[in-house]
Amino acid sequence: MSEDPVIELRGASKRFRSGSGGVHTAVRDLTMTVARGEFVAVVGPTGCGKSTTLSLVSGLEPPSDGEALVAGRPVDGIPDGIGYMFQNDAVLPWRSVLDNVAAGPRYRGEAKAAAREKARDWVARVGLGGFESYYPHQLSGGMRKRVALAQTLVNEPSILLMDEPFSALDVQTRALMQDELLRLWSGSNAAVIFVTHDLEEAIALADRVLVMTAGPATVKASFDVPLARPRDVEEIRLTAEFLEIYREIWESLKEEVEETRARGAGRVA
Amino acid sequence: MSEDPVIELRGASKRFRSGSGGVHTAVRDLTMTVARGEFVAVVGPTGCGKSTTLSLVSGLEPPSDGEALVAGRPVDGIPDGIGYMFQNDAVLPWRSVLDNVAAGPRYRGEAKAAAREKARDWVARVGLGGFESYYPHQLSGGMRKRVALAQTLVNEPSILLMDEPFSALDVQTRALMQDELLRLWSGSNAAVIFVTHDLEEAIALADRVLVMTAGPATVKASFDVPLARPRDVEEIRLTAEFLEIYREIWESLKEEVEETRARGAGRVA
Amino acid sequence: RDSRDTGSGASTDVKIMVGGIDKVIYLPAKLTEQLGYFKDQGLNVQLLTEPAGATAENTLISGDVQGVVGFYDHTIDLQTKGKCITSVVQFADVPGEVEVVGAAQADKIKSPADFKGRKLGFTSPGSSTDFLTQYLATKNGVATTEYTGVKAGAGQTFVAALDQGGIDAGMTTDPTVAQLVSTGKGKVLVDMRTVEGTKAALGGLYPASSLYMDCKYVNDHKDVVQKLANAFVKTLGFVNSHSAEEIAAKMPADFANGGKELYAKSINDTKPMFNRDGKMKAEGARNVLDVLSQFSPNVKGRKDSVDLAKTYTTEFADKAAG
Amino acid sequence: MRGEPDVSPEASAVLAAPAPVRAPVSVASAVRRRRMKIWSIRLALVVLWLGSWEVSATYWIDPFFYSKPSSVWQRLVDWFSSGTSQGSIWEQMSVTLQEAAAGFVLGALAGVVLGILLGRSHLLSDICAPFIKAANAVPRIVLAALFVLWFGLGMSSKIATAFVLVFFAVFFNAFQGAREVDRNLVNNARILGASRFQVLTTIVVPSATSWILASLHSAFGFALIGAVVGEFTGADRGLGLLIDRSRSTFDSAGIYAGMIVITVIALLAEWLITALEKRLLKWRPPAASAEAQI
Amino acid sequence: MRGEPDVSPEASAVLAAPAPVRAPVSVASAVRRRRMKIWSIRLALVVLWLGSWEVSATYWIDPFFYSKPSSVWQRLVDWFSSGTSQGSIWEQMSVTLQEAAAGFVLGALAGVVLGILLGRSHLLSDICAPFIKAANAVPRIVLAALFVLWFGLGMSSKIATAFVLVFFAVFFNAFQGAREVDRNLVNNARILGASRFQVLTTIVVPSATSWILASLHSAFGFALIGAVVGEFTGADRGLGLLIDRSRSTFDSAGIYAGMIVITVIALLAEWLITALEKRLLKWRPPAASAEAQI
Ligand SMILES: Nc1ncnc2c1ncn2[C@@H]1O[C@H](COP(=O)(O)OP(=O)(O)OP(=O)(O)O)[C@@H](O)[C@H]1O
Ligand SMILES: Nc1ncnc2c1ncn2[C@@H]1O[C@H](COP(=O)(O)OP(=O)(O)OP(=O)(O)O)[C@@H](O)[C@H]1O
Ligand SMILES: [Mg+2]
Ligand SMILES: [Mg+2]
Repeated sequence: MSEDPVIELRGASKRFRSGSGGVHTAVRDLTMTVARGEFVAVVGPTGCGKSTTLSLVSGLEPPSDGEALVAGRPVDGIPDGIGYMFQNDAVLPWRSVLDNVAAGPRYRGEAKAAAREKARDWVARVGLGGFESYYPHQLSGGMRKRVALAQTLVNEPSILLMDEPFSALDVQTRALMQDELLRLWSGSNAAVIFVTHDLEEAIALADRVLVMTAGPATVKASFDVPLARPRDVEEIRLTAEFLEIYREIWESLKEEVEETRARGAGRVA
Repeated sequence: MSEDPVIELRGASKRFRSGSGGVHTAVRDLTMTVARGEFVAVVGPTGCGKSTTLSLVSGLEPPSDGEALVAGRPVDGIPDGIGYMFQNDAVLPWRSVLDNVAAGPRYRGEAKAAAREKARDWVARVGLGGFESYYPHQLSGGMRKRVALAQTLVNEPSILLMDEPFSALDVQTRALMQDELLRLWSGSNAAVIFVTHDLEEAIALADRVLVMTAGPATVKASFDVPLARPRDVEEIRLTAEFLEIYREIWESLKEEVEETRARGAGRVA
Repeated sequence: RDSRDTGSGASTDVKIMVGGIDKVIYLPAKLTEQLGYFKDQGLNVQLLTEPAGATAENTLISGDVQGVVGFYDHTIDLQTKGKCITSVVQFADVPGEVEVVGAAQADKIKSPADFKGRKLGFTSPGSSTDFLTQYLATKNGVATTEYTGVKAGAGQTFVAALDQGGIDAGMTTDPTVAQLVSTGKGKVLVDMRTVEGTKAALGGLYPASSLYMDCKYVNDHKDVVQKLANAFVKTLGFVNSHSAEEIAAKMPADFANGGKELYAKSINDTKPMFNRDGKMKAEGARNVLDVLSQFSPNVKGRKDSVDLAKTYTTEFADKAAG
Repeated sequence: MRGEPDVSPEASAVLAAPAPVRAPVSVASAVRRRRMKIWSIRLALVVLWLGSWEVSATYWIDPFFYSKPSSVWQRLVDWFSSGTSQGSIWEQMSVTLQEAAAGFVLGALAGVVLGILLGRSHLLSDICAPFIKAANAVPRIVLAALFVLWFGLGMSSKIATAFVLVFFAVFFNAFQGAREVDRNLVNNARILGASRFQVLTTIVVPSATSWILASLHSAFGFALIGAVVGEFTGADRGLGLLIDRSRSTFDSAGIYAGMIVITVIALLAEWLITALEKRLLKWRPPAASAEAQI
Repeated sequence: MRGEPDVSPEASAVLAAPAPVRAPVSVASAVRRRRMKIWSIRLALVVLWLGSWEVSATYWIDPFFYSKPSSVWQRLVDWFSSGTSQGSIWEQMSVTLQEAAAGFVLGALAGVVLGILLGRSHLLSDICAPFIKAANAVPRIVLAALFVLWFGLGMSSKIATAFVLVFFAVFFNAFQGAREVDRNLVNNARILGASRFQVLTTIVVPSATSWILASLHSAFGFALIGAVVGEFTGADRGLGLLIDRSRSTFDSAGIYAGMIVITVIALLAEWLITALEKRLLKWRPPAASAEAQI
């Protein structure tokens, strides 16, 4: 695992116009780096600014202040080799499952047949073999998520941003996808930022877990996960080491979540 | 807890036209009942037909075969007193958070001021106090889910259908919402069908957990959860009773999930 | 439909539709207003305009207007459709139309006998210009199927059509004729603005420009019609006793927007067509019927059933002159 | 079980066994019954309308203005059996149809291309918007007259008139359609590696398709109107001229007959466009749940 | 911390302290710069166009047909300083504007109401669709002539012509807009207790708003055209008559001047509609990320 930062945010902030016309700061003074081949999980209270952070890295939104760098260069436009699985549905409703997954390779200039062959392989890997000709509206929520996953992974990105990719899946399918993700990643030297609400998932997958503060988001703490790889996601959860890290991160996260809850529920009697 | 079935499905099936023009059976010969005041959790492999089942009960889709009854009468149109929180986003993009939550009472003829007052209370209960004037596109994924939750609960439904309502929330917010849901429900005598992928959540909340088969869905097994109420969701998970039930259900569910996985991944080498 | 009644509220209120208020052949309409002769008669006349002849008659029949300034031959046409329309003041005994040939074709088309295989323009199919063209052609031995009739409209589109070869020759009125001749784009082939010219071309008179009204209205409002006739006959007198420049000066300025000299020239060229007394010549009316009965689909074969006496009256013009 | 789960074994059984096939069959027959019903209502409406027209034209209103169905029918029979005074009716129809079709194709293409380009480029649209809106406000009959000056009396001036009418109808929809594209989809495509041009062709165009198709529904009608207006301004053949002739000869039956011929052509074109729409939008969830469910 | 989280303490600080306020200010100035740029490009285009017109009309093309900007300007000055032969230019404008506005309002209302009703009712739309499409194919100038018969020569026949033009433009969009409504939203509203009518007013209408607004952009132009066409068919006042007069007196400067006056009116109306659009669609994510971000 080399140590040159592929992804770097330097004092990045992001402000939006708020509902009532004021200013809403979603991310404030955020500094973080992700090295080549590093798998970083991000956890934080809901609504704190995790998705916004990813959008800064992906180049879809420019930071209001500070800098976002990818591969050492300031982000303007979409950096090369990036893959981003959005939190909400973004599959093309007018394309079948197969053509949705084949979209990336086609965009990158591959021939139709080759792209479809690749896509067919990935559709099967996410467990949708047989559904190739379905349109998104004919799929269940979890199935659509998996189409998006295949769509992202088929491009073999060197930087992978994932926003709660597995939240709509049942436990076992989720485990299967996690294994698939780790398998792909381990051979690829890709940098991964993985947003999740499932702390176990974060620890099981990542080299490092970042805890975000209550919104506006900034990095509160960073925890290394010194578990050996390759990991068996199912097994690892029962080890003492795992539970130790879990408790540690949970303590840190809990404060922020409580802070958020205190604010949001401020009105409840 | 009385025993007259409020919700009843009798040999219900649902077929769709499939992607390639064939027939896709989402639900087959499904029989289940939910009594007044009963809280039923439904678990099953992703894509098996859980959401479809809820749509049959809600009257949004008629069964292809068999019958759906609510309060003893066959469902045609939306039954009275029903609340349904969809799996995917369905908040009105052109209304602020407050007006989204006030929609239900307004539809049911309440005065604007009263509806808003109620809505304001519920917005705070789901932890969104202060975001009343935001439009949905200005919210995070988890926040939108909570708007939908408030929108459903503010109507105080006597039949409550929830499709993975808490999947986008962090653990603590989720626990908070679960408590809130139980508090509301316990005073209401409402019948609840709660779809989730989180078996712990299912057991912690429900009187009964239904395990669905791999698609086409039908009820594989029903497990009573004899844990005492009121329950503290956080505490209960550590009891031996809980773990026992968990294991039992997990065994049953696992087979179905594996069956699904075997089918979907049929193509992977 | 209530708008219909408002016009005839007071019996001195008269609406007149002009089939092209800026056409020189219909000049007496606007000129009378400009000279104030309607007011002198105690009439409150509102002039409306409309480019296509048929719509004008339709509004007359439907009662939206009380009079139309247009071609006399429509009264015959309409009689075959069971409508009684009568010309009360006849401005001219000749059509005022001119067959103009494009400069490029001027040496090849020397008379209507050369129409064979040509594209001939008229204002509108089924209009008087169409019938007159057919008459000219057949009279000179060219069957109507041997040339192509083209709708070329009037004004600029006509000029452009002739200029660009869309038509080889065409029938139109002033100021289009003056425009074409003065710019050298066209040459007059058949001039029906004078009695001599018309007789030479058609073998008789062809009364056209006139004020006609619904028979029933004429009967019910003889006083109003008389006043109208008085005004128009007076205007005809003015036209006949003044120079083109003097007449042009009386017209609204923007009628001469295309050029002052041009406008004066058009009036000068067309002026001879107007008669002095506003009376229909019986011979002219018969001639019109003759032409129509050959070419108008409505009149064809019904010549004998047409009662010419109902299509015009000199009663009012007689009184006005006297 | 390769490629099987889409049609589960049970479903295949349903399709194979005779008895349960009843479901799809009964759907088909329900669809047929519905179609029957719709057609009979339509027919009833037409009959009612024609009947009341005939009766009132016979007893109350003046057929000089309003004609009546029987005379209109007579005129149509005349035209189709013995031709019109301008020659065969088929020729008139083909002339007008050619003009309209050419104007339609060119106008729709230009409208779609410009609409989408301007819809996606804020600078371009900010600059051009007022000009296009201004151009849209220019009365088409004035334009028709100008086109005769510019393009002569031939077909091209009619095509130009049809073009202008179609262009604006399509342009505004294509423009808005291109603006309404879901940002998520565009972002996703960009992340997946789509170039600006690919985003345009694979995301924007399909998203705007329903907008564009909506405008095409009325556009062919506009194209026909353009051709007719052009013919009114100056022509030697065509349906517009036929109507104009009827007008000048006080032949109201001819006017209505001409309008009916045009309408029938428009309906045929419409039917083609609807077929195209069905093909292009087959990815959609069917609107009526009756269709989705078997 | 009641009602605070929306503007977090930091953000309020940003707004209060003078230095960091720089950000919003520079956005405002960027917006101003952009607007300047756009206006100057527009101006340059207009100047270029008028210039080349003037030059070519002076040296190459025939100003008899094409007029030239200086004469058009002269004509406009004439009209506004000394009036027209039909009376003051303001009166002509007000007549045409009244006709257009009345036709616009009525046509838009009818189009929206019918479009949405038919868009939501499959039976109704199946029955009526062919009739509406047929009606849409009827040439408007023929209709204008018929309207004179039906409604007389007054304003009402012009309003009717404007109405017809506006109605169809709006109808087809409202119809499609009503069909495109997200089923999820409708389902959710029904579950929340909305009656059919409430679904219509709270879900369908807002969803279709962008469709309807898109059609309104071109509709006022159509209304003006309708009024002008109506005036062509028979009138004693109005801008259409002014143009018609210019046409038959070979005053091409007058034709263009009339067109310019109409265009300016249309642009003013357009500006009003855009303002309305901004108000109605303020819930949208801003299209340019430049606006969203501060
Ligand atoms: N376009 C926007 N305009 C205004 N506010 C916004 C906008 N986008 C996001 N926000 C605000 O920024 C904050 C962070 O949003 P973000 O989507 O990054 O949260 P998140 O951490 O991903 O939450 P979740 O776990 O629920 O997905 C939220 O409070 C949200 O209201
Ligand atoms: N409109 C439709 N047309 C065709 N197939 C459909 C349609 N809706 C659902 N299906 C199919 O029905 C099956 C069940 O879908 P459903 O949404 O009920 O699953 P689910 O159990 O809710 O899954 P998840 O946990 O992923 O949400 C899926 O295989 C899906 O492809
Ligand atoms: Mg998020
Ligand atoms: Mg589901």
